[in-house]
Amino acid sequence: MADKKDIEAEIEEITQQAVKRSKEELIAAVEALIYTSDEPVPAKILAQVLREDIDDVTEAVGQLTKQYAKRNGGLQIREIAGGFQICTRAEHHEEVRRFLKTRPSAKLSIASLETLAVIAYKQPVTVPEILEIRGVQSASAIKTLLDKRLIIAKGRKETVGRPMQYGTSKDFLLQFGLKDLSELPSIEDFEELVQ
Amino acid sequence: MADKKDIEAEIEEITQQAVKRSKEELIAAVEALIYTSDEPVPAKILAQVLREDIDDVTEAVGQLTKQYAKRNGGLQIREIAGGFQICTRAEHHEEVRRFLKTRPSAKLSIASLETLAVIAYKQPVTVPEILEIRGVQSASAIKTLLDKRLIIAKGRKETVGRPMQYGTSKDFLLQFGLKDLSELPSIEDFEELVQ
Amino acid sequence: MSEQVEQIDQLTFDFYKEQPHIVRESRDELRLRLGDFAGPLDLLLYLIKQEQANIFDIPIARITDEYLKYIRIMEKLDITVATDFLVMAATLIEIKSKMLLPRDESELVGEDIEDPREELVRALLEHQTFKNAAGMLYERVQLEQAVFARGKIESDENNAEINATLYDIVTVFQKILARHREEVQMEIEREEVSMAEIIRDLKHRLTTLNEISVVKYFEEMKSRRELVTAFIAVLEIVRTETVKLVQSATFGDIILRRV
Repeated sequence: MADKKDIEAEIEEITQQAVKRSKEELIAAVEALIYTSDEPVPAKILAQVLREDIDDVTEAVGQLTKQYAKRNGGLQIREIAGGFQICTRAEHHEEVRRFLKTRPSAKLSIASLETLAVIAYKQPVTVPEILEIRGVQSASAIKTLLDKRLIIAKGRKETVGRPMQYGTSKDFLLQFGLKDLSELPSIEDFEELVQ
Repeated sequence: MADKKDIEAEIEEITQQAVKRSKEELIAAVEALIYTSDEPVPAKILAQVLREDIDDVTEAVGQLTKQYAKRNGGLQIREIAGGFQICTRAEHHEEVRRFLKTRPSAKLSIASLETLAVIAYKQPVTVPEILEIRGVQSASAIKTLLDKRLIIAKGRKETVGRPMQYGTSKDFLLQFGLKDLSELPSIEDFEELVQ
Repeated sequence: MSEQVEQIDQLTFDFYKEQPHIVRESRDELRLRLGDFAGPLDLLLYLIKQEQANIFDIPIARITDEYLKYIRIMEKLDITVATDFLVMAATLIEIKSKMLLPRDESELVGEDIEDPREELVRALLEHQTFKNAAGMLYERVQLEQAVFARGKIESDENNAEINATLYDIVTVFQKILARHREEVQMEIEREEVSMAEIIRDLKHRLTTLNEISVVKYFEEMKSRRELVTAFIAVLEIVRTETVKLVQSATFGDIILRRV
């Protein structure tokens, strides 16, 4: 046990020393971590793990993104759901789909999409409030959205009956390709389209 | 239905025509496929999916491998088990290992999740009571939950053997975004949705 | 397999082409197909468009009549939806009657008389706004589906691990409770259904139906105990009666058929 601790301390020390990375090394390290992660990695986490300044890390990610764009290869770096991710470029979608033998996943019904839109813009929002806006019972749509992890329960509203409130999830950002909620166009933009 | 088939045939035809890729395009497509694969991809499969000559594909993979080596980034192309794979470069292994250790602890196995659910709704609750409800031994799940600080010991129950009682922790509230336990959704909250 | 295909067909549509439309079900039966639009506000928007009316000056009497006509056609729609439609019908009738009331001269002097349609117009506009927003979400998802994340790698660990949310905790707890209930039920039902009863029931069904899907029959059983009894009953009936088991394809459904 003691030995193991010694080794760990030693590794720790070596790592501490190794922190002085060149810009290229930092970019390479950032790329390795983004690749390894199974979900988008926030710059803050990258900075913590690499023990680097967050500004340097953000700069490195920016450089990496440019490199990818310039290479014009099969991959791209994206900022999504509050983090960075490597994914394929859209132009390869047919080939990738043929390779993975997947169909585009089952689309959400219009009822679900409408309910999701209400939740996205009015969150946190309760079931009665959704009914009010949509003019239809939306229970099954809400259930679908919960099952697909696109929305999550967000505490109770302090009114009569303390109803559950709902809001969008991280998966929502991921599946709709959003950096964060502020990237959603403002609801007023859609009002202008009305007649 | 016949229409749909016609369209599919047409798409097929167009795709066949579109096969004439430039060298760069082929390299990019190969990269996208290798990236999305769960396991190393043999050149033969790449050639089939891309409808290209296997020699051209092998050549493209070779070019891609060289590009990766020249870039000196965080990733490399490796030939392994008769196929090609993207993976991190050995020099980043220490950083990758450290990164993997920091990953969020909200990930739970089904067994841990079940045990956590029972504890959340029945707290304070003893190990025999959990066994009674789940019908399965839960010792290792309880240990995991204690390690993740999602549950804490809440004194002993004054019955035979004075077994330890467990309840959810402050970390549990934090992780699941609850102000207090009264915000925990009741079964009824969701039952309304299921009908 | 067929179930999966069905699901995809059911869920695949083009957001912008999906419009309410009237289907001729038979010679004298028209039916409004609203698809997923099955809401009263959608129907109203549709009618307003059909009538080429101005949303800010809805010809309420005409629209109400049209609306009620559709309600009658739509009797076949399921109950919950129908309820929402009826509530709207009541609202429309109320607005219509208010509009018919003679206006007090003195009231006209005041600059802003409340229009009985105001609340409805607001609801329609808000609904239309969110429909537009839903269209935006639809487009985003389309774009997003062209982009793929990396395949699984070793460090992803086993996929039994899930990023738990509150919903997971509730549903998991619900399942545990359901499991519990089932076990209790099993206890109670023990001895309740006898082999003789099951065989009698099965014989009766065969005389009326000629054919029984064995899988479906087994699925009806509420407990493991009942299932075992049913299984033995099927074997028994094949042995003693003029009945045989048929399977059309490997792994296909097994049919119990009278000879």
